[in-house]
Amino acid sequence: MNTIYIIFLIFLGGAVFTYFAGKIHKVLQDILFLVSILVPAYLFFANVEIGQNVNLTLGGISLSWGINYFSWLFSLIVLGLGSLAAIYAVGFMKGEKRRGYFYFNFILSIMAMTGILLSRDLVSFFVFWEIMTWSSYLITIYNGNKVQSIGIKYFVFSAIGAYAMLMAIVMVHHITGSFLIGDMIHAYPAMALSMQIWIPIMFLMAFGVKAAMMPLHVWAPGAYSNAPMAYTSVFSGALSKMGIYGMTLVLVTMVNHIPQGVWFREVLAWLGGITAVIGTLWAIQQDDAKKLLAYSSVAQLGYIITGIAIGTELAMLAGLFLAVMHALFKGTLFMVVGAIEKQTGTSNFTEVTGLIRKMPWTFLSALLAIIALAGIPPLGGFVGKWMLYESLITSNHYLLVIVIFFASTAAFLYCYKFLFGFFMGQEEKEWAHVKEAPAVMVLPMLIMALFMLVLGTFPGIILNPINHGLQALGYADSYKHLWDTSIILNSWGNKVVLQPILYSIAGIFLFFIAFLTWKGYKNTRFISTKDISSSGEVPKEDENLTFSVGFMQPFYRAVEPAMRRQIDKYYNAFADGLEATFEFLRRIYTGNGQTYAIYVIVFVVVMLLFKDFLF
Amino acid sequence: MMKELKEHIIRRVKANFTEAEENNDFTYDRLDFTVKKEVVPSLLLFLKEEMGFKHLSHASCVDWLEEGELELVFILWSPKDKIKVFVRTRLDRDNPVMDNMDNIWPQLHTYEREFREMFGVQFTGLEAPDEFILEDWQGPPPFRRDFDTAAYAEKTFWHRPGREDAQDVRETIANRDGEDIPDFAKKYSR
Amino acid sequence: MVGTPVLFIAIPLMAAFLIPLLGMIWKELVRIVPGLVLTYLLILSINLLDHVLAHGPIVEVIAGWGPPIGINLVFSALSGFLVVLMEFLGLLVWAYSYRFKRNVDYEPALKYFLMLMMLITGSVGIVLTGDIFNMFVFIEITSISAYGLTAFYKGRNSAEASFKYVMMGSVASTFLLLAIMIIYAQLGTLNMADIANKIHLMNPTLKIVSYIFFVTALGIEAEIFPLNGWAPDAYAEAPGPVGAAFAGIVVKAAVYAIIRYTYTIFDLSGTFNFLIIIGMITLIIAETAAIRQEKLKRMLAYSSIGQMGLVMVAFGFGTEEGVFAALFLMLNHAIIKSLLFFSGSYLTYNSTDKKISEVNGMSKFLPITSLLFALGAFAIVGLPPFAGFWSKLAVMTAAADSNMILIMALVLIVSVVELVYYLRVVNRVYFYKKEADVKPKRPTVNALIVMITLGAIILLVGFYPDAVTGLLHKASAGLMDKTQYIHNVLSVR
Amino acid sequence: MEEVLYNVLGAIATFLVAFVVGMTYGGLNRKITARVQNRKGPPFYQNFIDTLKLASKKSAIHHGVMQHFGPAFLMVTSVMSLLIVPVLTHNQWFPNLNFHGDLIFLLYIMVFGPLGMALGAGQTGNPNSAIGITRGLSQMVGYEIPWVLALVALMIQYHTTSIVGLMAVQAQSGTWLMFSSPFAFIAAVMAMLGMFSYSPFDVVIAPAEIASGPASENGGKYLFTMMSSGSVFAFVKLTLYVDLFMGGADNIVILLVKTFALYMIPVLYSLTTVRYRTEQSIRWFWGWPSFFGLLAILQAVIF
Amino acid sequence: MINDKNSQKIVDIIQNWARKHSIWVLGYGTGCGAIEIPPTMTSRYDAERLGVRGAATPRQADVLLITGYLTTKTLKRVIRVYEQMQDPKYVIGFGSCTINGGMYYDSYNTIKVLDKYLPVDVYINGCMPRPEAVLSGFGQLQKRIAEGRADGAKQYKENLEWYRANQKKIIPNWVMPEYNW
Repeated sequence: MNTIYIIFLIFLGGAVFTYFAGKIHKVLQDILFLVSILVPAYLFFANVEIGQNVNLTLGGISLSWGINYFSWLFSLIVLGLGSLAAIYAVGFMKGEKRRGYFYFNFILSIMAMTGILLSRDLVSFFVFWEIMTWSSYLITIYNGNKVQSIGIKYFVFSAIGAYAMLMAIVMVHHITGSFLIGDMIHAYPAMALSMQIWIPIMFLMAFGVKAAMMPLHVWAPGAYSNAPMAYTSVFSGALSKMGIYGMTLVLVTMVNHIPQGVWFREVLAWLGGITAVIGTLWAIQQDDAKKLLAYSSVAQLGYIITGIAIGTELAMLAGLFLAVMHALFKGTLFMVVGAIEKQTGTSNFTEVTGLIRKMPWTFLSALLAIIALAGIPPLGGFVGKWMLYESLITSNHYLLVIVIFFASTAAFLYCYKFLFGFFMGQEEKEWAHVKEAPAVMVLPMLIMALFMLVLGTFPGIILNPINHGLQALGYADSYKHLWDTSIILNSWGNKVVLQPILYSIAGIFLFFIAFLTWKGYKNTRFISTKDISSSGEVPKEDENLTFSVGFMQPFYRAVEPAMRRQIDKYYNAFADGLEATFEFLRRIYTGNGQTYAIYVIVFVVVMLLFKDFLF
Repeated sequence: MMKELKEHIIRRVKANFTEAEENNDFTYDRLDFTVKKEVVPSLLLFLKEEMGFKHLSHASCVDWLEEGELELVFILWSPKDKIKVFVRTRLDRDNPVMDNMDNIWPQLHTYEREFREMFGVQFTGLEAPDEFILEDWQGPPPFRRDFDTAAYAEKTFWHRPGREDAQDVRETIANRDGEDIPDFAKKYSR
Repeated sequence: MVGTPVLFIAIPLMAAFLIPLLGMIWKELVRIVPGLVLTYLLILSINLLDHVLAHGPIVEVIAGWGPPIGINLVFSALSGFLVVLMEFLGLLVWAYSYRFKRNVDYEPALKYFLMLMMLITGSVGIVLTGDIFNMFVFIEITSISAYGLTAFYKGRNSAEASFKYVMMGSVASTFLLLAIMIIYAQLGTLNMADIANKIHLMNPTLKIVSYIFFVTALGIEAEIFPLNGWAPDAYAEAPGPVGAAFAGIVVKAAVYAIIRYTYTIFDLSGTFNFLIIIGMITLIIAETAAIRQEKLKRMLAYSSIGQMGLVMVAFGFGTEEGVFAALFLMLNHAIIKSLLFFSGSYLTYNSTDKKISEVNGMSKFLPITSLLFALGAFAIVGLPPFAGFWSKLAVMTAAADSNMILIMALVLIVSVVELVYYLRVVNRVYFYKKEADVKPKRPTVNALIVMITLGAIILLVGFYPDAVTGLLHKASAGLMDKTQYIHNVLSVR
Repeated sequence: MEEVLYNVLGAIATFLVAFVVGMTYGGLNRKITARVQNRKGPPFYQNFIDTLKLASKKSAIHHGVMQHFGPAFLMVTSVMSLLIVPVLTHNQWFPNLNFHGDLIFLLYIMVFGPLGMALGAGQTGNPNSAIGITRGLSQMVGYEIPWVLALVALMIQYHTTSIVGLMAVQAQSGTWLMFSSPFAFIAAVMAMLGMFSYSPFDVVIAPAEIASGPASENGGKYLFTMMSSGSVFAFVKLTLYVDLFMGGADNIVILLVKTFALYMIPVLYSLTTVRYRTEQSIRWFWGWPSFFGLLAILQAVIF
Repeated sequence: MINDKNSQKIVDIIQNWARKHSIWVLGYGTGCGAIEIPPTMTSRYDAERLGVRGAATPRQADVLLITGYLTTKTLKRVIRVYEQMQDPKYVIGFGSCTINGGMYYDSYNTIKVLDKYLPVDVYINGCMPRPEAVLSGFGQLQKRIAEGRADGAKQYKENLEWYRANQKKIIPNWVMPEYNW
């Protein structure tokens, strides 16, 4: 009984038992839930060796499961973030209704993601892909009846993507005769040109939907912001990485080997850039934290797609490193919003203010996550961004580097808006009772924040597995000439040594903090944020002067003309057109017998008229 | 020409408000009407709507301490006929009550608030916070003539000594700093 | 337990004859006897199927006359599979409606079970017979009992629906009779194998005309596009279990008949493309109509018409894989659609006009039924761990192997449409507030058992499809080689 | 260990030089503005006195821990960028953390300050500081575009992303980058106007309107740290421009002359212009400066 | 060595020198004298050469100018602003209204003697002193700072109750937060 079977059994068994355990006892349900996620994660990392494959035949189709270095890297994200989010979910879900339903689908989606990474043949890849889609769909509509249209929109987009992939899989099967990914890759160069073009496009459609690429990103903000926060950290952190995983596979192993591959990668790079800009511009303007983070994760995925699409070694390192970092800081940020929503009941900036003194640990993890998201040096985000820019410049994508840089600079605006919205400004009497989120929720956040800090100085920890993964995909070993444990270089020989940077930043920072606090310590006194110098007036008790409505208004006024046209409008118009044609077709069934009889006669007459043409 | 116009106005007003006694002995374009306080709102409305006195140029309150009355004066001006009409009314000083007229002219609202704070005239139906210009004012309505400001100032504030006998303030300040008065200032000090 | 195919017809007819008499003795017998008969027939069919899978098809001659003259029954792998399916579904429909009619007094219950018996016997007969006239007789039996069952609720709508069905049914039988006359006039024989042998002697134009008449007649029964006007009304107005019986059994038999004519009897070249075109049109029109429905049963009706269109398309590929995919689709459709009909009828039990909006919030009151309905919806749409996925995959592989890219694309787009309207209903069941005036009715025990067995089968086939693929491969092989069929039938002498 | 000590001492020396030069430049700026306004103006060392007075303030108030982060982050930015930018070429007295000082890393360190300052200002709870922050960050996005266009053009043209590399190119080719890639220089200078946030772009600290924006609640020692870091940062920006476009300086006098010449551009421009609103300044930055930036890239790509 | 007597004196001298030459005036004109400040700051009289500059908020300011009559209403705000300023802070009273009530000596709502409510360092008399007088006032203030006698803040802190009592006599309902210094 190979460990892979055990892992899947624990997942499935755990899911079913957790669903029914709710009736017996709440705590038992939590324990079962944690067990059915942490044990497989441990088993996976403990004794699933690279290259040790399992083959089985199901319904006449031979399936093969196994792991290689590349998918091991992504399983790091999935199972790592998954288990942390599970611990967080236990805290988040205390006292919520329909917990069994949530836990069941949570475990199923984690299983599906591990399945995708384990599957070495297209059918099991597709099976797990679909299970991932509908289990995440079921969680997206967890929040009751006003979220249905968003859920169905998400499912329709993923279904279109998945069915495009199914077509590609089946066409590959027709050509190569087997479902194995390896065979597909070997047979790909020899395929007819039309096939060589169509199969990657269809695969990229499926992966583009999940990775929220420009034209297919419409579902992402709605789905990310309306799903319960405990799941959204996995949803946007790990689930979107499956799209990235697939995209890398298609781009690196297949598209690189054909001359037209350049066009694929160029288009994808630009799509990634445009997604980044659109995501950021829309994120700046949101007043609800969930919506803001949803748009921001669409933007971050844009960076990753650009990184992977560029295709040079440094770009791949950058893209995959950013993927790991995105899973970390987006996971943390969504957990932060979840914690605040649990404590205060709302996640809208205009309602919540001044939580810094009440939820200090949540603030600390939010601060570190924001610094990582903005790409500021001491934390890991900088390493990814730096490598991305260097790869863009050294591979002569000049205008794209400007687009990406504009998106990442504008990212500072919504980063600050997130921090200011929740934690700063004047305290509000209404939130005086708010306490720090329970430990079980704060712990995962802090672990991830700490990990980001470590990655900031020693990116080697993650770059090493990425390097192995790329070697598995056919890239040369870029160890010495692109990165060392704490040094990152670009192909023109410029390098940034991260360790001294961190130590000098920390040293200077601590020196000046000490100077500021020590100097005149006796006479420095703390006064509340209500007691401010607002032209002599004494602010009344219920008056709150925090500036939170229309926070980034000046920037929005500057970019407003660019944001008038929205791709949602076109999709809605298309959907209405479809609905109208369906209505017209339905009217064919008039409902009275005579017309049906006439239809029969007409049918026979038509058959007889065209009989020699038809038969 | 002005005379016929004034006659015409007096005739029209007398026709509607019999007990209004007019005072027409002004050579220039001015006309006074004195009426009882109940009639004032209807008279103002009549003048504004029918007689074309669109503009309320001023309203003031006069304190007739000796007669024990407060007088409200409304000055209306008609842009068409270019003539001013003063509508006067007398209120009892101890309990001055008048009904609110800010629906005729909105600016009357401010005037009424000022009269209420400064003269103590109570306007029935005027919804406005009591505090208008003076903050936390506990004393009697300050604009009344029987309110002795000097005494009040004396009571509430301190006065720098030496003001009465005109002792040179500059000396006291200079001594405080221990330097003599500059010669150009000597001729002013006593 | 030795037994011959003829028992499948003899025993039910005899039972149908005896039921009114037994009813005189003890009222309850009317409900019990059909169950006994159906279980016996199911066991018999399973035995015969094992026998056939081991030793090849059984051909039985009735009343001594040889094949070219006499009627013979062919119990091959394909027909065996269909018989087992029909008997099993018949048993489920009987079990489901055993107490379904509790409140209905004696006399209509007698009619109901009688007609149900006749319906099942007729469709089994269609599948087994090797003689085209005999098939005509069985089609008549099925459609007559179908008319009766549609009109079971005495209301105005069901009367109108069944009248429409009767009118269309009569048109169908006239065309069928015409086609049989042409064949008999030309070739002088009624036996399918014999006809298949001598078909090349026929005058080509008459051959095509007879084929067209056959397709029109059976098309009306099998609800292909222009001819299926009556179907949605019939399904909607018939009682729940009858709808499942229609979708599960009657349509299957009609589709089998069309396939038997196209594959074995006629040797016309363009029939396969014709099937694909007809199938695609039915699929597209039915699915687009389904999405706009407000009534649950009509929606399920249109969806089952659409699925049958997909089966026709799969048969239209003409390859062995295509047939396998089609049979797999038929199996899945039969199981899942009947589950949907059973649970659907309970979800909208007390609502007057069975509107979808009246299904809101039923999950709190009928947890198991709504869970099974959701399971059925997910399965029919073709989501992986459930049965529907494997059949969709098989259809897709077949389409790819006969490189019908456009067809595949259209089928997938339409299944997205199907996904939307099923999910809308499932969301309403789970996440909307219950309408005030609708009174939920808890399902009876036997109905629950039936639904749970169907759900279990879906999960079984979903997780371990090899259970059925072996049988289906043999059946599709059986259908493909025409000469083997003719040889078996004619050699029995 | 000796090399690290040497480095630290060198860093402190550079910091002092930067502080003194930055302060005098600030004083000269006030003197020049006064002179233009036909008044005598404060002595050039006025800034020193102001900072000394602020440092000697006896009492101070703070609204929370985060308020200390603001000035501290600003200081970190100026000192870190000071360490990165090579102040004097091949002169061991002013060594620094000059590991092929990569430009993109410098860009991010220069952005580190405003974001840190924003955190500090946010904590004070004063709406004026929050408004100031939004204006500051939006304007920063504005001037970053031409600045990055210029830098990318330089990087592409000379195939190096480090300041030392660019200085080597200038030393070796003899001509200043100012002349060999003029459009990049123009774009960079226009972006510099934004960085200094003098008159046309001083909507961020509009004293009358939002009570000196982000620093409205910072007095005494906090303001001291902010003023000194501001002056050091001004010096660093000037030396960076000198290194990039004017071939760096090998002794202090040439450095002062070049930096002062460059410093006159924002100062004199600020005398003649009136304050822009935020979106006007953003639109302005994405207008002509970005146009020149694109021209620079075009030039870099073609020639 | 640091905290013995004469080294402390040297530090004080340096600090006072710095405070003398860099006075930041709070931009809060309380009365009719505020119109005199712009002329003193601009080209003809140029107070900036003495190191006098405007400051936007009380947190950054050193000098609070009471430029003219002070009604009870404005007194409440002035006290609030004064308490927000940081420690070495000075008050300059402009014009005769702050000295002895000026022409409003008998008015019912203006303060007569500023000393009673705030520790005033320098008075500049005149019914709104011209810029020259204002400059001499600043000179006066600088001299006091240099000699270290401009300790209004310490004085305010020490006899806070006395000041508070006077202020509360004028301002009946007291809403200001406590000056918990």
